[in-house]
Amino acid sequence: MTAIATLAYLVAASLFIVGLKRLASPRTARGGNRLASVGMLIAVVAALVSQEILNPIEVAAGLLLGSAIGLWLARTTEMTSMPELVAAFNGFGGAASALVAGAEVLRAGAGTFRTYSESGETVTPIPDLGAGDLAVVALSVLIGTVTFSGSFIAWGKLHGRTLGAFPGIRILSVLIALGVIGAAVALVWTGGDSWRMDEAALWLAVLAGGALLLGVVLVLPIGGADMPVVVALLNSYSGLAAAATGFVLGNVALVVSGALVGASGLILTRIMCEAMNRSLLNVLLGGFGTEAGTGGSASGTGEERPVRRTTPDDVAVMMSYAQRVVVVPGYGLAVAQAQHEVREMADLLHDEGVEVVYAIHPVAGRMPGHMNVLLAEANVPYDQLIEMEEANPDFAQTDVVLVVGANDVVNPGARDDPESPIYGMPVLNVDEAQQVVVMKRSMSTGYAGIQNPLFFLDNTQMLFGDAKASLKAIVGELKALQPA
Amino acid sequence: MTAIATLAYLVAASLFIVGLKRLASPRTARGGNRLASVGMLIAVVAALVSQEILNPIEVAAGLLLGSAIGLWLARTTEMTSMPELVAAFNGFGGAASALVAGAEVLRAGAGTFRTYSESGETVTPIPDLGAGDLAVVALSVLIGTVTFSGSFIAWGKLHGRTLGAFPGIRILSVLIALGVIGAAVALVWTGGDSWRMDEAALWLAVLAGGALLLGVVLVLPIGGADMPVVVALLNSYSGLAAAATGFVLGNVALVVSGALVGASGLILTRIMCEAMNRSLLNVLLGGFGTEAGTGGSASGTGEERPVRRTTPDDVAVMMSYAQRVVVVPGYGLAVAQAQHEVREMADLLHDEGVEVVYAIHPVAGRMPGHMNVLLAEANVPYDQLIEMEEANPDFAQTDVVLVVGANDVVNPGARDDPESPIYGMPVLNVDEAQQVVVMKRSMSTGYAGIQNPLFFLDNTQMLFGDAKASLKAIVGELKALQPA
Amino acid sequence: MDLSLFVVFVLAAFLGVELISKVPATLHTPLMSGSNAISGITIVGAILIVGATGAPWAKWVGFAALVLATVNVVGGFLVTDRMLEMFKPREATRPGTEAGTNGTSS
Amino acid sequence: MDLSLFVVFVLAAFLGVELISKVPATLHTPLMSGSNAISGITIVGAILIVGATGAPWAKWVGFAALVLATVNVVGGFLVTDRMLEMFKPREATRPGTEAGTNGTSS
Ligand SMILES: NC(=O)c1ccc[n+]([C@@H]2O[C@H](COP(=O)([O-])OP(=O)(O)OC[C@H]3O[C@@H](n4cnc5c(N)ncnc54)[C@H](OP(=O)(O)O)[C@@H]3O)[C@@H](O)[C@H]2O)c1
Ligand SMILES: NC(=O)c1ccc[n+]([C@@H]2O[C@H](COP(=O)([O-])OP(=O)(O)OC[C@H]3O[C@@H](n4cnc5c(N)ncnc54)[C@H](OP(=O)(O)O)[C@@H]3O)[C@@H](O)[C@H]2O)c1
Repeated sequence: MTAIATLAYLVAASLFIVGLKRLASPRTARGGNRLASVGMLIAVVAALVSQEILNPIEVAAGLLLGSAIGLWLARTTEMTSMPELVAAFNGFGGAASALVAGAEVLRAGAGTFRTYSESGETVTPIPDLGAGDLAVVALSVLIGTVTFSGSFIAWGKLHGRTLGAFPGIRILSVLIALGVIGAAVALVWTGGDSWRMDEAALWLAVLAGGALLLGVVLVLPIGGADMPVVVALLNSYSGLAAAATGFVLGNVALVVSGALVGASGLILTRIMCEAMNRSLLNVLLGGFGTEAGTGGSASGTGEERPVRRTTPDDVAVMMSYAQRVVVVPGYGLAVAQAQHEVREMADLLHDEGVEVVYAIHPVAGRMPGHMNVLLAEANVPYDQLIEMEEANPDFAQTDVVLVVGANDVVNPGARDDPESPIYGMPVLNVDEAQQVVVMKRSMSTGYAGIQNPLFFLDNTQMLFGDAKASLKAIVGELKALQPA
Repeated sequence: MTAIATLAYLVAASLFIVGLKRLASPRTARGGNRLASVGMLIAVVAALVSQEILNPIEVAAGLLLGSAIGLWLARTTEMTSMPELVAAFNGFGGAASALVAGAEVLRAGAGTFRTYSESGETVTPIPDLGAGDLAVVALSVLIGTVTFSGSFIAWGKLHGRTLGAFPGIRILSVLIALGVIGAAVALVWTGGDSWRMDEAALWLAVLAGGALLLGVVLVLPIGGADMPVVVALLNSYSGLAAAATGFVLGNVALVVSGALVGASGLILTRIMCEAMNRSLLNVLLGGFGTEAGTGGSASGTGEERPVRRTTPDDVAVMMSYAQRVVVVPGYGLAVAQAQHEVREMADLLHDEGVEVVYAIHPVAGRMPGHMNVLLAEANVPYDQLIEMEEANPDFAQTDVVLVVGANDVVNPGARDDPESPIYGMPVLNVDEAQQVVVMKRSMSTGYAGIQNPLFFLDNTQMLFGDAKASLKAIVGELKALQPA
Repeated sequence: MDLSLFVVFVLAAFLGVELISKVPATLHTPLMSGSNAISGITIVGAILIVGATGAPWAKWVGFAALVLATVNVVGGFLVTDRMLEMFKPREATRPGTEAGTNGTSS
Repeated sequence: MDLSLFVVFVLAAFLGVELISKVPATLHTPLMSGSNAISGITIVGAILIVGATGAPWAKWVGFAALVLATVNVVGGFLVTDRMLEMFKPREATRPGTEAGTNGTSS
C-alpha cells in the first residue's frame, strides 16, 4: 500500500519535472503546466487512498472550499494583477506547509499515532518526537510562516499600498530574529526521552508568532519595485518549506517537489538580480527601494531643463512614414493598461507596411516577463517580442522608438555615466535610433528615482499624458490618415 | 558511521554531477573530469573507512594492481586507439559490476553477514536472500556480463580484427537469450524461505556463462563502423549494471552514478544514431555493417567511370592561391595517422594568408568527436573546427575543399539520390565549392559500401595514395613555393 | 529523519537548477506561477494529517492547511494556464491576416 | 530492496539526460570516456565485498572485481584528462604566433 503510494508520488514528481522542462519553450509551456497539474492530481489521489480516511467530510470540505476559492481567484483576477495573485498564492502555500508541520506535532502529542504498513494498521501511543524531528518542524514552521507574512506584505506593496519602513526597523528585525531562534531552540529542547507536548505547543506558537512578525519586518523596507525579486525568493522559500514538511512526514513527493521549486526559485531570483546588475543582498537590504525612490521623485518632478514636446498627431504621422518602429513597453504600460491600444496601433502601422517589433527589457514592468504576458494578452504574437540582446544592435537602423511608460530601462546614463546609481545595469539603447518618442504623464522619475538624460536629447520628443489616452489619440489619427 | 559514509557518497555523486556538467564546454571540460575524479576518490575513501577492513592486504593489492594497469594503459595507448581503449575500460566496468553482484550472493551464502550500525558490529547468520534481491542480482550479472563480452568484441572490431557473423547467428542469439532468461528465473526461484546457496551459485554460473555468449553473438553481426554506437550503448549498460549492483548492496553512490551514466549513454547513443539518420534498431540488427560493406567494396574497387587525377604539387599550388580552404577529415585520416601533417600544411597556408578551417561531420571517423580529438592532439585550436551546420552554408564561398580520407560523409547522393542506401543522412556539401580534392588510396568505398558520385564531378580531382604520404608531399611543395 | 530522503532532496535541487536555467525571460511570470503551484504539493501532507487524525486540534490546523494548499494548487495551475493560453505563435494570433503580411516578423 | 533508492535512481536518470543533452559533438569522445570512468563507481561495491568478507570464494571474486573496477576508474579518468589536455583555445595553442594572424579564426 505505502509502496504503491510512493510509486504514485514518484510518477507525480516525474510529471512535475517534465512539466517544468516544457515550461522552457512557449510552444510547449501550456502542455507542461497541464502535465504538472495531472501530476498533482495523481499525488492527491495517492494521498487519499494510501490510508483510511477517518474524517472524510473534513477532507472533502477542505478540498472543495479551497478549489472554489482558487477557481474564483484565478478566473476573476485581471491580467495586470497577476503579480499580486502569484504573491498571494505563494503566501498560502507557505502557510499551509507551516500548518502541516505544526499539526504533525499536535497529532503526535494527541496520544495516538497511526501507521500503515504491509502488515496492516498499527495504532501506537505517542512516539516521542526526537530532537532531530523537532528541528525540522521548527525549520518548516519558520520558513513557511515567513513566506506567508512576507508574501502578504509583497502583495500589499504590489497592490499599490504605501507600506513603508519605520525608523529602527533593522534593529527590530534583528531582535525578532533572535527571539525566533530562541523559540526554535526551546522547541527542539522539549524533544528527547520524555517529550513534553504542552511545552512544545507553547514554543511552537511563540515561534510562529515571531516568524509572522519577521516576515513583515524583513519585507517592509524593500522597495516596491523590488517586490518581484522578493516574490521569486519567497517562492523558493515556499518550496523549501514544503521540502522541510516532507522531511517531517517522511514523504517523498513533498521533498522532491519542494527541492525542485526551491532551486528554481533561487535561480530565477539570481537571473532577476543579474538583469538589474544588483546583488541579492542589495535588494534585500532595501538598497534604493523606498528612500532613494521617494527622495528621487521629489527632486525629479521639477522640469529643470527644456524638453521637446510633441502631439499624438505628429507622432502618428511620423510613424506612418517610418520603415521600422520599435515599441519599448515599461511599467507605465501596465499602470495604464494600454496593451490593447498598443497592439491596435501596431496593427494599423503594420497594414501600412511599417515593420513593428517590441523590445522587451528583462526587468521592465512589475515582474520578469510581465510585459510579455501583458502583450500576449492583447494577442501580440510572441515572435514580435525581441529580447534586449537581440534588440540593441538594431536600434541604429530604427526610425522611430516609441517608449510607452518605460523609464529606467531606457536610461542611457546606466551605460555612459559612472555617477548614475544604476550605472552598469544593461539597458535598451533607444537613444541610438533616429527619433525617440517617450510617453509618460509627467517628468517624474521611475523606480530608481533618478532623472533620465534620454528625455533631454535632441532626438527625443515627449508625449505627456496617460499612455492609454495618448495611444487612443494616435490610433484615431492613424485611422484618419488611412487612404481607404 | 554509515550516515557519514552516505553523506560522503552524496558529496561524491554531487561532484560527478557538476563534473559531467562541466564536460559540456571545452573550456571547463578538463576541470570537470578532475572534479569527477576527486568525487571518486572521496567515494573510495568513504568505502574504506565506513567498515572494518578484514582483508587489508587483498584490498590494497587490488587497488594497487588495478591502478598500475590503468595507469599503464592510459599512458601508453596512442590517441588513434582511444576508441578501443574506451571499449576495453567499459568492458572492465561491466565485468566488475557483475562480479560484485555475484560475490554478494556468495558472501550471503557463506554463513556470516556483517552489518555495522550505530550500535556497533553485528555478525548474523545467513540472511536468506529474498527473491526480489536475487532478481536484482540476476539483472546486474546479466547486464554486466553482456557489457563485458560485448565490449571486447567491439574492441576487437575497432582493433581491425575481422570478426564476422556466421549463418544462423540470429537463431543462436534467440536460443541463448531464452536460456539466460531461464537461468535467471531459476536463480530467483532459489530465493525465499529456505534459501539454497549451492543451487543459487550453480544458476548464477549458468547465467553468467550464457550472458557471456549473448554479448558475443549480439555484437558480432553489427558492422565494424557501427562500433562507436555499440560502445556508447554498452557504456549506458555498464552504468545500469552499476546501478543494479547498487540496489543489491543498498548503496546510494552506485545507484546515483549508475543512473547518471545509464541515462547519459542512452542520450549519446540517440544523438549518434540521429547523426547517421538511422534507428538504433537498424544499427543493432546490423543493417549494413558487414554484408553491404563487403559486397559494396567488392563492386566498388573497379574504376568504371573516368575520374580526374591530380598530383601533390598541383594541389599545393592551387591551395596557395586560394582565399579559403576547408579541410574535411574522415576515417582515412585516422588510419593514416596524418593529423600532424594536416596541421603543418594548414600552418604553412595560414602563413601565406590563406584562411584554413576544418569542417567536422558528426560521424566522421571511428567515434563521435574522434576527429576533434585527433586534430586537437596535433594542436589545432578548437575554434578552427567547424561543425556541419555551420560549415554547410559557406562551401559555396570556398575555393578549395581538401577531403582527407573521408568518403560517406561527403557523399552528395545522401542528399540528392533517393535510391542511395544512405539517402537522408546529413552530409557536408563539399560539391558546392569551386574545387574539391579527394585524398584516398584507391577507388574503394567507405563504410557504407557505396560508390560516391562526388568523385566523378567536374570540379573534383582525386589524389590517390596514403593520406600521410600525400600530405607530406604537399607540405614539401608548399615549403619550396615559399618566397623566403 | 531519513538520510535517503536527503539524497533525494539534493538530486531534485540539482535537477531544478538544470531545468530552470534554460527558461527564457519571456516565460518567467508563468514559470513563477507554475512552480508556485507545484509547491502546493504540501496539499498531500494536509490530506494525510486531516484524514488520519482523531485529535481535534491537529485536525483543524490541518484543515486550514488543506484549504490554503488547495487554493494554491487549483488557483496556481489555472492562472498559469490562463497566462499561457495567451502565448500563441504568429499564425494562431492573426487568423484573418493575409499571407503576405507575415514578412513583418523578424 | 529499498524504494527510496528507486526514487534516487529515477531522479539521477533525469539529471543525466539534462546534463548530457547540452554537450557539443566536439566533446563526445571525452564525454564517453569520462562517464565510463564514473561507471567504475562499482569499485565501492568491490571494496565493501573484499574488505568485509571472510568467505574465500566471495573474497576472490570480489578481488577480481576490485582490480577490474580500479583499472576502469584510474585508466578512465587519466585517459580523459589526456584527451582534454589537447583541447586548447586558439591563444594557448600557438604561443609563437603574431597577434595579426588571429584573423583566420572564423
Ligand atoms: N520587472 C522586474 O522584474 C523588476 C523587478 C524589480 C525591480 N524592477 C525595476 O523596475 C524598473 C522598471 O523599469 P521601467 O522602465 O519599466 O519602469 P520605471 O522606470 O519604473 O518607469 C515607469 C514610468 O512609467 C510612467 N508611467 C506611470 N504610469 C503611467 C501611465 N498611466 N501612462 C504613462 N506613463 C506612466 C512613469 O512616469 P510618469 O509618472 O511621469 O507617468 C514612470 O517614469 C527598473 O528600475 C527595474 O529595476 C523591475
Ligand atoms: N564517427 C562515428 O561515430 C561513426 C559511428 C558509426 C558509423 N560511422 C560511419 O562511418 C563512416 C564515416 O565516414 P567517413 O567519411 O569518415 O569514412 P568512410 O566513409 O568510411 O571512408 C573512409 C575513406 O578513407 C579512405 N582511407 C582509408 N585509409 C586511408 C589512408 N591511409 N589514406 C588515405 N585514405 C584512406 C578509404 O578509401 P581508400 O580505401 O580508397 O583509401 C575510405 O574511402 C560513415 O558511413 C558513418 O556512418 C561513423
